[in-house]
Amino acid sequence: MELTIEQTRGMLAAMCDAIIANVDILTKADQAIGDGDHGVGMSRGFKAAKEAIEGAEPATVGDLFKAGGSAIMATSGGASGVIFGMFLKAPARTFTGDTLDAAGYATWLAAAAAQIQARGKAKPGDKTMVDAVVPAAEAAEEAVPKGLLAVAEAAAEGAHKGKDDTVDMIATFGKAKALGERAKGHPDPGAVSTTILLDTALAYLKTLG
Amino acid sequence: MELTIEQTRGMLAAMCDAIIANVDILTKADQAIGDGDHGVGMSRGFKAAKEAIEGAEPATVGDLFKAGGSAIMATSGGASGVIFGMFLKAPARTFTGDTLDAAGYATWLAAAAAQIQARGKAKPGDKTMVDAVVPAAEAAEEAVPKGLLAVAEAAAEGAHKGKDDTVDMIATFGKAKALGERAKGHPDPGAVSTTILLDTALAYLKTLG
Amino acid sequence: MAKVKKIINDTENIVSEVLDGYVAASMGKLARVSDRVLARTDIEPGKVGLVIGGGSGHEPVYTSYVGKGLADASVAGNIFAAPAPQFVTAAVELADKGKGVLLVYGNYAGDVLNFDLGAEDATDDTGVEVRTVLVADDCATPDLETRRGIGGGFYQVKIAGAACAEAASLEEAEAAVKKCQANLRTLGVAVSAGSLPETGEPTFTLGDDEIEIGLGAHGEVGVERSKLMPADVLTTKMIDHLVADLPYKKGDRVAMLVNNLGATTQMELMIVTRKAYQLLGDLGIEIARCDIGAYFCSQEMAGFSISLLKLDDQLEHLLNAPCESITFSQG
Amino acid sequence: MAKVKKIINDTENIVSEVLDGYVAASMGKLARVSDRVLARTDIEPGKVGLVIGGGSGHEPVYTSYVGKGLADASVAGNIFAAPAPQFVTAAVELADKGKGVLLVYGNYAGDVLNFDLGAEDATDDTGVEVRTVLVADDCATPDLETRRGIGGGFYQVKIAGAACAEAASLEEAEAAVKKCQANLRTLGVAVSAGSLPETGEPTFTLGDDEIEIGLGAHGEVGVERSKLMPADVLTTKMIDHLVADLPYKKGDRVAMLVNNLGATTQMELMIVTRKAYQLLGDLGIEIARCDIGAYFCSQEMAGFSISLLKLDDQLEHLLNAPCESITFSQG
Ligand SMILES: Nc1ncnc2c1ncn2[C@@H]1O[C@H](COP(=O)(O)OP(=O)(O)O)[C@@H](O)[C@H]1O
Ligand SMILES: Nc1ncnc2c1ncn2[C@@H]1O[C@H](COP(=O)(O)OP(=O)(O)O)[C@@H](O)[C@H]1O
Ligand SMILES: [Mg+2]
Ligand SMILES: [Mg+2]
Ligand SMILES: [Mg+2]
Ligand SMILES: [Mg+2]
Repeated sequence: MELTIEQTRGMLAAMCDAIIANVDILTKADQAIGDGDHGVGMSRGFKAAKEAIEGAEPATVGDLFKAGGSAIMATSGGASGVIFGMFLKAPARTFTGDTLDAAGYATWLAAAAAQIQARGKAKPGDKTMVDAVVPAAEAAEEAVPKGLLAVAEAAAEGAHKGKDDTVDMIATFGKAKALGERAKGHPDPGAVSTTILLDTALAYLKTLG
Repeated sequence: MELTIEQTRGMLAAMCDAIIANVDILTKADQAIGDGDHGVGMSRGFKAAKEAIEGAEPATVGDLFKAGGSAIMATSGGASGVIFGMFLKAPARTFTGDTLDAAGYATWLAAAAAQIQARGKAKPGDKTMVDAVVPAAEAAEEAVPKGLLAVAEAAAEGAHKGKDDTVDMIATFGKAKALGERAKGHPDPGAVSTTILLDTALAYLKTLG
Repeated sequence: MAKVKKIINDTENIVSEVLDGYVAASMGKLARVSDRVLARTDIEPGKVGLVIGGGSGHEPVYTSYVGKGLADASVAGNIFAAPAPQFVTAAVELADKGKGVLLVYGNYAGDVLNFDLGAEDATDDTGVEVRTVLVADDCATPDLETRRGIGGGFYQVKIAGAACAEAASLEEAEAAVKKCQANLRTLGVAVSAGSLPETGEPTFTLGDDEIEIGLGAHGEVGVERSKLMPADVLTTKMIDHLVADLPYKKGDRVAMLVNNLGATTQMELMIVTRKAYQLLGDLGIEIARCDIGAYFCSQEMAGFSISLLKLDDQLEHLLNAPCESITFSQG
Repeated sequence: MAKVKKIINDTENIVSEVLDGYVAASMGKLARVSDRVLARTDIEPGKVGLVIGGGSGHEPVYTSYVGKGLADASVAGNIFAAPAPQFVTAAVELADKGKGVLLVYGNYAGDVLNFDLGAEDATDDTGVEVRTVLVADDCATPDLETRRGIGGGFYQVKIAGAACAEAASLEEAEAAVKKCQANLRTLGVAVSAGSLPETGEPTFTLGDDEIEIGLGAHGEVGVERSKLMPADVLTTKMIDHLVADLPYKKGDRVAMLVNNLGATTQMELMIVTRKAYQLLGDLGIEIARCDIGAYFCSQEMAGFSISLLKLDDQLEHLLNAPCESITFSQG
């Protein structure tokens, strides 16, 4: 199974819709351990991304990732604007074809994990979305031989496991840092967003049968 | 019946105690149509008055009225500091003897009503304590032939009637003025204070039998 | 309803501790005298004196505006209560450097009673000549004579400060401040209440979605209670009311004060300022100077007021004259 | 819990309307460019550029401090959210008058990410040299590297403004601001929460009798939650913590900023100021300058912060140098 440009557009648009629909969950997650604006910022960015993705005239799959990622980076603001902008934009340069396959999906997450860590300096264990995207990328990589749907399934599972692991972490980064022990018991908001995005991508792929 | 200097001191001290004990009622009355500080201001002033009255070494009855009135004026602040300071201080110059009789009690209220109106420019009907002190003074004047207790009784009754009349008045003076029709339904806080003072004076006289 | 939390010590000492704070921060330029008077230590000999004051709880007004080019002394009452007369007497006597003393304070029954008595005593004691110009800028109520003194009081104190610093005589200073008073209008709006520290209770209550236009500086009820509305609609209502009241006319030059009553954010004030510029611009009224911030508060009340002062050359000169104080200085 | 009432129009337009308010009130000295950048219209040719910025909702910081002797441009993010990189790029390119541009903003992950990206793009586009000095004055947390930028940011911006106006080179300006940063400590206390206008909800909750010492400028949890205590006890705790952190020593000259986080009254600030003077006086630390008021807010949060800046001749000169802006000017 591999996605056409139009199917990739559909998958990315569905991911945007999911963030917009879950704004309250993200707000609450950030109120618990941050400054309460993660929902507002993400939905602002992904609304812009959706418009950009729907309006794009892509020659390559990469053009769609770039359009979405750039829109988020330009409108979201906050830490998550750059981080989730990069989450989409990271693989854009390497996606020069007109299809997205299992290897491509894994490449996307590997590029995202690498570039986000390089730019943001958070490492696994710091209680950020890195804790969701790194295991997602690793699981995806391993599943490549099993095809696109399996890759997406492994990625979503990896993200969930990573997100769950953040619950018991002390934040060493970002606005939850001052919380110390008090940050325990809550998942990282950006990790929650990552699971929503990868769950939605998986669900979209499933609708293609 | 006439009061000695020491009995006058007792009467004035009891009046101070009554104001201090009723601070919450006065606060609520001023919250309804003013700025909520009548209770705080009156109790501050009458606490000082009580000290001054108890500490005074009076040669005349007037010295006690002066000590109490001056203390209120110097510590209360607000409109009521001057007004209730004058309420006690007004007759001081004329009280050159060492007793307070029926005519004296009536003179006190007449002097207070006259001087408060001269200084404060509020007239009966303006929804101030003038609406309590003027009928109190008039009723006291009429009762002089019947003796001190009757004078005090008439004064307290007059003050109550006047205070009740303020309920339906629109304020044309002070902080309730802007209320217009909305001031209706609430008595004037200063009129409430006046009834407390004259009720207490009467009660004290009754204890003398 | 829980008590409003306040960073204070004993409520009895609030006012004296506040005055001591000003003295500490003044680097020797201010002193607390007669318990409730904050006064300059370096009043110029031969100047016309300026004494301001009123109930506390409105800081910066009036206490903060003592300094060179502003008031010579301020008399501080208890929270929301006019100061007792003997403090006024002390302030007037201290501010008298031979040319008499101007009193400027808000038009409230309690203040008038106490300041009048205190000033009479000063005149009896020392023969000092005293004149009074009340702050009465609140155009929420129709009757000119009995209007309350609110946010515009800052402009009136600023102009009085410059006038008393420059004027040859008490009459000359008084005339300038009277002109300011005649040209000055303010309208306020309250969004939520401030509280009295002595009781910890809000001084009034508004519904969850209500605001009150024209509400007084102590929480006295205003002229119109309505639902929360967009900033632009509210600003338009307020500017319409203000402009019609004087009235301000096409070609007028004005100073505009957008005053924070306490807890309103500067974000909100800037949105209002933006709209006020548009509206006055459309009417051909020129804003020659604009001041935005907390100049006259009502404890932690949320809300703001807009003041307009019609300028002529003299008033503009006096408004822009240099001054120094803890909260307001200009070069 | 009812939504906090705000005088705004559409929440989507808050930031641009606020910037338009500053432009209107600036009498032509400021312009809004690239949507989210407020910039001087008369930047002196050949000066070292200064760009500041961060999430909105902290006004006056940072947006208000654009003007002669202060920043050349400020980049405004959404409420409590760092601005997107392209606005930073635009501001840097605009502020570059040939000597490079200094960036000064708070040490928050989101700000660092966006400012770095934006500055890199500007350098890629035009070759402009950019240096950054983060505001990281909050000594609530122990680790120096990762400290947050709070109230003392006002002093750092003031000093950066003067340094960039006077310095011969970017390096020289950077060195002065680094020294300021190294000498600056702030500790805050929150009494009640501010709210996000987009949600109308408070950004955190405190009990009816609770305060939180060291709480962050966006409501991030602080270091110690305790019961409300007398002002003098609280001030003593805070001054002790501050003095020990640098440490400030006997004989040091400092500037002190007593900063209103939003809804705290000046009455309270003066009580705190009075106590801080006593305590520092007892320690032999001289307060050479004191600023009291709302310089760095967190929407309508109630609470305050105290900042101490250890001065030397250069820092004192830069702090006292003249500047002009909508909310802060000195002659
Ligand atoms: N350096 C970083 N690397 C990766 N993710 C980060 C980093 N900093 C923050 N994040 C993510 O961003 C989320 C917070 O986003 P948001 O609330 O929108 O931004 P802000 O922290 O500026 O308010 C965190 O939950 C975390 O997952
Ligand atoms: N001019 C006046 N003449 C007589 N009584 C007055 C006058 N002004 C105010 N009062 C009385 O003072 C009372 C208010 O007192 P208080 O609340 O202590 O002062 P303030 O109005 O300064 O807050 C009013 O209820 C009224 O009875
Ligand atoms: Mg956040
Ligand atoms: Mg009252
Ligand atoms: Mg009062
Ligand atoms: Mg944020």
